[in-house]
Amino acid sequence: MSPYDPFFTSGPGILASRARDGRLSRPNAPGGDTSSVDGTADLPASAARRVTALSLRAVTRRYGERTALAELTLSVPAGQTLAVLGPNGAGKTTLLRLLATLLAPHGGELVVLGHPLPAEAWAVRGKLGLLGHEPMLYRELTARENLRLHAKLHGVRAERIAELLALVALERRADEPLRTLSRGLVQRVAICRTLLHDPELLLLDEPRANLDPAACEIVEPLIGRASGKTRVIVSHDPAGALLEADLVLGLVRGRAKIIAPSTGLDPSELAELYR
Amino acid sequence: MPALPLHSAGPYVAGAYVVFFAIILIYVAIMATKLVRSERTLAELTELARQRHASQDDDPQ
Amino acid sequence: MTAPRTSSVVAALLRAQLRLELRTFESVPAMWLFAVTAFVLFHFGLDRDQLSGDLASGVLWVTLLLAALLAINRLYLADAEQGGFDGFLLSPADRTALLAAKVMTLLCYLVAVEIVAVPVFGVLLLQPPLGQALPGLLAVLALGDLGIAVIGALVGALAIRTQARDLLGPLVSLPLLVPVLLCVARATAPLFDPLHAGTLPLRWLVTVALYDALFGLLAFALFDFLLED
Amino acid sequence: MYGKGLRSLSLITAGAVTLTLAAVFFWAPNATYGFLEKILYLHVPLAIITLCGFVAAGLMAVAHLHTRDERWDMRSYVAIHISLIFGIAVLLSGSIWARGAWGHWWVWQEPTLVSFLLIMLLYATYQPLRFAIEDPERQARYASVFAITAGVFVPVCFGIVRLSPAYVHPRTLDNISGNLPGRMQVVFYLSMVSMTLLWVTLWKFEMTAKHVAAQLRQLRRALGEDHDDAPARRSAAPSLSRIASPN
Repeated sequence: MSPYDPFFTSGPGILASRARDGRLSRPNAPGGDTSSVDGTADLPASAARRVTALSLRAVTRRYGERTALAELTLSVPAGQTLAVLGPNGAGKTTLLRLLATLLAPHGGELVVLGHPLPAEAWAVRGKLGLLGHEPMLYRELTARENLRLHAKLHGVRAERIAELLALVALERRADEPLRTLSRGLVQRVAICRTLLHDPELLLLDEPRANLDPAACEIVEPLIGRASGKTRVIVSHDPAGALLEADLVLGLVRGRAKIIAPSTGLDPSELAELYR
Repeated sequence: MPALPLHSAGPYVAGAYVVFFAIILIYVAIMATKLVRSERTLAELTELARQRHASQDDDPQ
Repeated sequence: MTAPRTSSVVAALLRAQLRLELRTFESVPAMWLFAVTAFVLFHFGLDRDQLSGDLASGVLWVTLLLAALLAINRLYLADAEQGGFDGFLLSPADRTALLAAKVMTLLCYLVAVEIVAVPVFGVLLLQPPLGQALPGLLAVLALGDLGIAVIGALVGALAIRTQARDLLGPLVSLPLLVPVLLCVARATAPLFDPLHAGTLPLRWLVTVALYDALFGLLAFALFDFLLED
Repeated sequence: MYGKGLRSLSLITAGAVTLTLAAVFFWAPNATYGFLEKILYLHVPLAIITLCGFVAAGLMAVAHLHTRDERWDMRSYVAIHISLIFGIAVLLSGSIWARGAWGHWWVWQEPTLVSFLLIMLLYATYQPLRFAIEDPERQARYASVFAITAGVFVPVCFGIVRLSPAYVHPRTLDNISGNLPGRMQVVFYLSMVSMTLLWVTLWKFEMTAKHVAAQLRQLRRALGEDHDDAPARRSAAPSLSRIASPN
């Protein structure tokens, strides 16, 4: 059933229920889960419950008559890293957007951080960070202004912005419009945006693209294995992916060709995907 | 002269009804072309199915 | 993770939108120039030096409506092209906060335009002195702008992620705005009466207020479906 | 299947329409406008049915957004498509009526004509809107949002346009359909019934045609004729990609 059931219980219900309370009255309004957002440790209760961070069962997503992602079954324990490989148009970005609650699955069950999607999508959104090809930042605004907007969207206190800008060594250029910064610097600001609300799950779409080696050094502790967060990395370099990932998913035309721990795999098998 | 004893306003009334039925008939004509296209696709597919069936009869695995 | 309060989200979005506009100046100046040019066009088109009564209110409101279309077309442009939608959808904030922010942004644009356009109209084309009509005019302007802003924000969101966005925006919003135009034009006509400042016809004000409220509720109910995929 | 009751429905409709024509031309007396009134028996019921069609399409769109079942989107699309065609007939017959009754092809004082033109202008953007969106699922959702907004707009627009005072003939069409002497009232309702039947028949007819086309497409794919990601031909019409069990 659609996630917006409460609005459609009765015809006039649509308008009445929206008008009554300004904030979206979801069936299970937030408040149950009280893990704080300011980077302090998660409450033990909710963390223990979420041993497996991601669990997908026969998740399907269609684009009209074409299937973008077909019957994907997979589960990633918390703290581990999943590498997603495959040719262009294989459904990698679709998978990432599904996990990021930007797309609703057309079939199968998708549970992210213990919350079934799309029913409890609002609960997950505060706990995941997506770093896509698009920086998702306004080019005309400065880094600080963009991050202040995203801080307000996530209900995060402002001091966190300065903290993160320091971590990615961008304090000096934080007050210039993004359009004057190079792609690499914008990518660093995007990384700050992704980590602003200290997400438990990182969804990274070729994170090291446009980053020079020095920048890679700087961001490694933030989005690398050292960060200790559950990560899903989409990348095109099989060798690099093997080093970083615990689990590898090979996608071809929306179907999972390879699902295996990274230890038993060698790059030649992965190269097979791109044939 | 017109067959029916139409009044002075006759042409307008006739015009209105003619326009109405013309539109309905144009609609039916468009649907007819769609029907022909469907029929052609169906013929194509039955032909394809028959070939598929025929090829299976020749070399049943 | 408690979702942030909607009011602070709306305020943040509005501040970002207005800062974007102040930094790029892409909508409001264009609307100023368009409004003044339109008055000149009407002067040559109607070949009249002075306008009054319902002709004057018609010219004013048609100009404001068409100027608003410029803003409606550009309202979601930055979000669509620079991934603003995804950035917003990733946050647990309430979806309709974006609609509320966009409605207020459009209202700010319209007020900014009217601050310039109405006096210029008074000087260029309006025969009766503007001063006498001003108090009533402000009320009608407020209600008219609200209608334009609500429908503009909803239709803008509908049109922005389509191939023919610059065409669909105006094509869909204009018929929806005709009742607003009808009400505000009829309400403003007596204000511009050359002989004596007519009283404000409350019937039209109430109608446009109800129209705004109805489509406001509808926009809030439907907006979610335009964003989620 | 959609085509189940189609044959009997068409027969009933044909009967009703011929009965109405006979009644209009041979049984109904002439009131204030004389013979010209015969147009009203066509124009006014058609207008009312078209508006009901648009509102019905809006309700179907609500059902589509609620159940996420694309068949509702198909029904809403076909309902708007049929109502648009009827709408064109209403506008033409309305302007012919204006020409006969008041001497010129378009009369701005007649609120029903004016608001009808406005509604048709709005719904004319429905097809371009659908065609401008490529992803079928989003196309269906955006079309439903449009259909609901426009569905609410129809009665509201009628109400507001009627508020502005009509000078030439204050709401002729209204009192024609309102308080008619006996026999004219009967013929009027007969015409209403036959127009409704015609609308439903054409709606069912087009639903069947679209359903058949969708099944053919699915059959073609089942036979592996075109591989999975053949670029689907872009069209405004919804394509039932997943044919569920017949309703």
